[in-house]
Amino acid sequence: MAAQPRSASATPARSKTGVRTAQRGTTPKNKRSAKAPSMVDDATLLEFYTQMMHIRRFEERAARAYTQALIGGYCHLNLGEEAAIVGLLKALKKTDYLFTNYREHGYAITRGIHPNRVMAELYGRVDGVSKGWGGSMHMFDLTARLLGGYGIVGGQLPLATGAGLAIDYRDSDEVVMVTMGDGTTNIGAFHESLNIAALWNLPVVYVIINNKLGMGTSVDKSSAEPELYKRASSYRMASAEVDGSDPTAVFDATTTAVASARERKPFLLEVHTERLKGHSVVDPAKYRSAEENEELKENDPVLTFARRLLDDGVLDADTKKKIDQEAATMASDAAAFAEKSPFPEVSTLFDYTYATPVPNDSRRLPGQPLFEPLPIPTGAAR
Amino acid sequence: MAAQPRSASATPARSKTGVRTAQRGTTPKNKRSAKAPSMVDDATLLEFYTQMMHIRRFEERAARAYTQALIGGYCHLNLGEEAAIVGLLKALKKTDYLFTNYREHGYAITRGIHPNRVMAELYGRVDGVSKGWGGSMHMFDLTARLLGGYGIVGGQLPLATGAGLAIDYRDSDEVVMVTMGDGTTNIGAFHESLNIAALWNLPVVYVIINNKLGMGTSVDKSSAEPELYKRASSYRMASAEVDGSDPTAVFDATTTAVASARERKPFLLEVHTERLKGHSVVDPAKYRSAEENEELKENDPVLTFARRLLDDGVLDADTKKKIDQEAATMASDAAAFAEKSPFPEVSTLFDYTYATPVPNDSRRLPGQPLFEPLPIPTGAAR
Amino acid sequence: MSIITYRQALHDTLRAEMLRDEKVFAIGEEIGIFEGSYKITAGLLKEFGPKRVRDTPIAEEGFTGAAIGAAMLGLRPVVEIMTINFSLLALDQIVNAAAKIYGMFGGQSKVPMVIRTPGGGGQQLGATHSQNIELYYAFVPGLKVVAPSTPADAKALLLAAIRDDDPVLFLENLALYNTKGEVPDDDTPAQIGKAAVARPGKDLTLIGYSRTAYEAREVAQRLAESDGLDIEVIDLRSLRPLDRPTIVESVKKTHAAVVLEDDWLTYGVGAEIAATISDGAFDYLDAPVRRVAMAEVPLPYSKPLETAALPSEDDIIAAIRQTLDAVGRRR
Amino acid sequence: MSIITYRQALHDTLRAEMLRDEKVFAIGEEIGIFEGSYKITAGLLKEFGPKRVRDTPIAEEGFTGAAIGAAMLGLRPVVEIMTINFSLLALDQIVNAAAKIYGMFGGQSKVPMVIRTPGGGGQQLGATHSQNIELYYAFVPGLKVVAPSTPADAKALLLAAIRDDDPVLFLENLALYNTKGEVPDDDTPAQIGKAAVARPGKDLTLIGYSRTAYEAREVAQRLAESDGLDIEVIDLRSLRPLDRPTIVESVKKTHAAVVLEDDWLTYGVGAEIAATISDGAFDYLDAPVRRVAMAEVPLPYSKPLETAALPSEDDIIAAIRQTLDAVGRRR
Ligand SMILES: Cc1ncc(C[n+]2csc(CCOP(=O)(O)OP(=O)(O)O)c2C)c(N)n1
Ligand SMILES: Cc1ncc(C[n+]2csc(CCOP(=O)(O)OP(=O)(O)O)c2C)c(N)n1
Ligand SMILES: [Mg+2]
Ligand SMILES: [Mg+2]
Repeated sequence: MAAQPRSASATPARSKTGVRTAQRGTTPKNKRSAKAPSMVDDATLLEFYTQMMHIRRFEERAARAYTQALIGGYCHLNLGEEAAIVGLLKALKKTDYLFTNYREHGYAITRGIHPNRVMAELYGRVDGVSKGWGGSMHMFDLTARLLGGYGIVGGQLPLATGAGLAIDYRDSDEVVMVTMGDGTTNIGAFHESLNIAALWNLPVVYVIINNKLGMGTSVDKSSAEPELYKRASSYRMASAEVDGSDPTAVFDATTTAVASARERKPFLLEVHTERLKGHSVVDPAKYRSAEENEELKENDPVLTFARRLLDDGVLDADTKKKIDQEAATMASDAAAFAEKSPFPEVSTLFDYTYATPVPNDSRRLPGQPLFEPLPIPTGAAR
Repeated sequence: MAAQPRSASATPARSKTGVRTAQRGTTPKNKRSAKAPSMVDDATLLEFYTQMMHIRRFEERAARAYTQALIGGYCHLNLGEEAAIVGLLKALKKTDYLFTNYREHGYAITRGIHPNRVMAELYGRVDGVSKGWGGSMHMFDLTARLLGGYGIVGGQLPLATGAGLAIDYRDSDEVVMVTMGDGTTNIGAFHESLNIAALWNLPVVYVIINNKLGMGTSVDKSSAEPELYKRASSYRMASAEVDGSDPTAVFDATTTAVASARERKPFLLEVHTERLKGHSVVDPAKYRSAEENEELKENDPVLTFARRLLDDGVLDADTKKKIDQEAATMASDAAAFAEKSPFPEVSTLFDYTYATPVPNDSRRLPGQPLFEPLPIPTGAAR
Repeated sequence: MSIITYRQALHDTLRAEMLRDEKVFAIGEEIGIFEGSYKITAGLLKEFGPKRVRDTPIAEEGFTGAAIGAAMLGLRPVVEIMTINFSLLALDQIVNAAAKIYGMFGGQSKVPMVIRTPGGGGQQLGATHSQNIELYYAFVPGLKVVAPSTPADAKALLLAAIRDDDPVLFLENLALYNTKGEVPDDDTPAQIGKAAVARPGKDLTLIGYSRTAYEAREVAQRLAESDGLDIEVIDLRSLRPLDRPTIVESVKKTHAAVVLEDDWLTYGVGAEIAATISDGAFDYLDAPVRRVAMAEVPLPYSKPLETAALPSEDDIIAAIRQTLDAVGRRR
Repeated sequence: MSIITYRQALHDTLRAEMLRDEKVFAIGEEIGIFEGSYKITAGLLKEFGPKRVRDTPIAEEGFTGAAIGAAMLGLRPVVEIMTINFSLLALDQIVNAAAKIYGMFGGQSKVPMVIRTPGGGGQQLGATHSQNIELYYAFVPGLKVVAPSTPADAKALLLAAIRDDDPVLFLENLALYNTKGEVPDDDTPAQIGKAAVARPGKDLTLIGYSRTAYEAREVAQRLAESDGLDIEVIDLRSLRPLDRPTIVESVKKTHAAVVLEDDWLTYGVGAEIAATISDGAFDYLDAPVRRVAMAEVPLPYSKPLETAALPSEDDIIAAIRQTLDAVGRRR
């Protein structure tokens, strides 16, 4: 495997080709370009595996904490999407922006936010990445330029489009990446956002994580055009699809997409993944057959990628053991940290309604009266 | 010109071809199919001209009444869209359903609602098609199966989709036609509606009246894919575009579209028209150049079509005079009727909040207290 | 008469109405294969098939609007919006189409449909998933808004809503789905627009709807036992129309009122109840009407913060005691 | 100091702020080439170019959300939503993004933006285009909602809104655009969250905001001349936060209140005002707080029906007289 510097893969020329190809919307070409011999070196491959294993162990730990009632609310996991996440984020610069949805733990830690702070957020503690105010669905970190996970399906799309607008307004050269699920392509915000981005030439990469299901509803039952990346044609937007079980393929396709966006050509990238478990931790996924689940296990992207690296001699058993062990430690350390972190003080309840203090803001606890009881006025008092 | 029975033009075979053509989204083919020698007979051509002239005179009369403050609110006219309207509606059966937007007077009268009742609605009188409750933007008539003009851009699209759902639910064979403007293709409801209709194979024809402008914003400034009919591809929906200044071309294209919908293949039809005046009666359209306005005058579809019929010997000067005269009379009769029609009784103000009488409905006029003033109770009374 | 959960009552009633009337069908996200986020529609896809139980794309505006259009043609859709938070995306269709079509066209087209959706809070779902925005519907003429607090009312009001010829927003509540209660076997629909005196009393009127009406009954019972207080509980049941006479009559008798709501206090549903009482029972009221509501913040995820922001039983009891104090000081 | 229209004050202030701060830009439908449906942005496209004055597709949710995202990155968008009716399509972005982002992420991102939009009614625009739904915003913690009734406040509040670091819903009114008044030359922003005593008086407190505050001043003047009545007029100016102290202090002095609103009475903005007064001034109030509001119907197009459904000056005067009667009967 050619060990080429990653930067080289983002030359305008290459990306332009990618774009033109995609714009013709000819699937095979896109597929080929995505599957073309990758330019990532062995170190990067190991980095991918390490990050994937971190996501895997983190999510497994989160699931356990949830069943122990240490985590509340909804909890959506990235199990099965590890390869997609690491490939996507590797193609971004530190200065680029990321918007995601409620299925985001893996994005947060891969983007470089310390797992302790992500787990603490799940536990609702002050050391959480959103100080405990957001929880699983709402992680935000300015330094990592993760501008939020959002719980309303499609809600992140107009916001990311606007971030692209701000970048363009300032003539700076960051790129915005925003991820969404397959089911999200059927909501109005998808249409309005992509049209605006294409119309105004905004530096945004729209990523569809196609895990084939909404909650229990399959793509063909929700999207009249199930080849989702093709929907870019309604906006004359470049697009491509890629196998999300292969981090290098995802990285290559994303590199093309990001380069395109950086040249003010927004891009729609569809990443084919699998959701290994239920929609959220509480979903037993009864709607799936035993065979299906068997298949999923067999094609588990983390195991598959590990096998590949072992076969290619990029990874040896010892190193793998070390990495896996290190990932397990990361996860249990994160849980330990989270459990030790204190809950936010109730006295802070009214600190985040407004960024600018404002007179007459209602800072009333449910038990408090609107007006303190007064002495009954005497006739004179009137 | 071959005088063929209209029905022949709607054979499954022909429509299927039309659909397949469109589905490949190859513009020229669609254009050709739309421009193919029409199968309408001379009687129909005269009917088209007559209806077009009726719309023209009706709208001119409405504009005058508006400037005389006999009509209030917003008033959007169909001037320039006459050919499109008559071609579209001719392809519908009496039993088919029509949803439109706020630019609808021409649809109402062409669909067979008496012009008197349409004008009376504009005047806000009891004999109005919506009893004076709707006004210019909100015409509704059950017998004509005009299921409403709607003022919220895109609001009519989910409703029409649902009407298609009801038809499919009952296994009956009506078709729903819904019209929208070019600017309306950029709103979320467009995307959600077309996806649902295609997904569920609903008998709906979505018609884009592309008059090249929103209010003052041109298509290229609002739609990243300015060839609007191509947006059907995001839903694997059949589509076509047609020259809206030629009623026969519109009729032919619509016949194909309606036949497709009747076979549960929803269709997107783009009709290219011109808006001769401002967005609404009050808009001076300053954003248009004198040249533009000149051009518009020259290509006025009503005059162009009249010239064509005269040249082809379908229409002679006397007949034209008779038709024009008759249209002028229709318009002034409508105005006279409307002016004589009484206003609704204020006593009916609370009659249409609910279809089913309900206890405790608030039927309070602004001047009335919530509770009738009571005698001050004596201590005993307590 | 049988004792079942609020969830079961909804499921059984929806099923019975679908069996009774071909025109009734269910439509919404994940109600079929997934059997509903909160399982109200469990089993219905198997029994009625995809035409009567329609899974939709994630497109609240589109499928709610489609249900409105289907209702215009005479069907009787029962829409499920997964939680009331997501209904914001369908609000234009509900307010500008469903609520307007009958009046705006001069009474030519009815819109016989039901929109079922749960409110909630207290489940650590965070700021965007824990809102109680029934106010947005209760405010709109042309809509009817009902909010059952018991399994029996869940049945009686759902029957009424499905058989009503107007659009009805049917408010459910996540915290009530597992509550149990007696449900009569007969199919008598409730009368929309009527409140119920859930517990007669003379010392103070405690008013609630949906979850807070359940709370109100619990608290009244508890205070009867602990303090021998005789509290009258009013379950609004219908937010639009609002049964002002029942509310005012009660306060004319008790001379004091506390209103419970799960939304934000300022401009919340309770504001209208308090204003109504202060007007209609002006000369009978011996203390200000007290409102117990959420703290006015984006609801935090973290448990202690969320708990602090939501009204507790102790908050309600404190409000009642303080109100009775205030009454005492004026008598 | 100069006498200009409400429209002119908005235009001049927006222009001045765009000149003052590069980060301020205008975005909305038809605000550029078309110069705005109500011409507030007339001339700005020519002066500032398409980057600072951005015409959008018809996509309220999309461009409002985009403005929110741009504000997260530090720009200061001033969004125009053509009329408040259309804001329903952007409501999810405003309620679930703009109002939540600061709190939901623990105070990490500000959303400094303004959404300008006119309410109205009385223009025969029909049921879907004549609604006054400021309630939907005033109800939401995280949003600030201001509603100027004079050209001077239009300037002072728009200055405050644009310079505020929180999302501000700026309510305008179709009927006020052409009204004139004195506007100071200096650039002193108003303080959001403060009401104004627009006219001091002792006989009764008349409360309004936006158009109804204008009405209130007119009526007070007229009754001073005709009946020698001394009415105190309160212009709320800010619906969220709501300046309860100013309202309550006034009523403690006058012992009577009438609230004017252009929305529907039940659950409308006036309900909170009435509830607030009835609570905070409980022992001072000599008659029930009277609300004057729209009839609760989908507003008809036909002029006589529309006129009957909307509050008139006579309705207000009748309400004031009846309230003073009621006071008299209790003194
Ligand atoms: C507007 C809205 N509607 C419904 C929901 C409930 N919901 C949460 S996730 C989800 C499925 C989303 O599927 P997809 O877009 O494929 O993303 P995935 O969860 O598969 O990653 C739904 C319906 C929501 N959060 N927001
Ligand atoms: C949701 C919504 N946004 C804005 C408006 C205001 N508005 C009315 S018509 C119109 C332009 C529509 O353009 P197009 O779709 O091309 O239809 P046309 O008027 O040209 O026939 C706009 C922006 C509206 N009525 N509804
Ligand atoms: Mg999915
Ligand atoms: Mg147009």
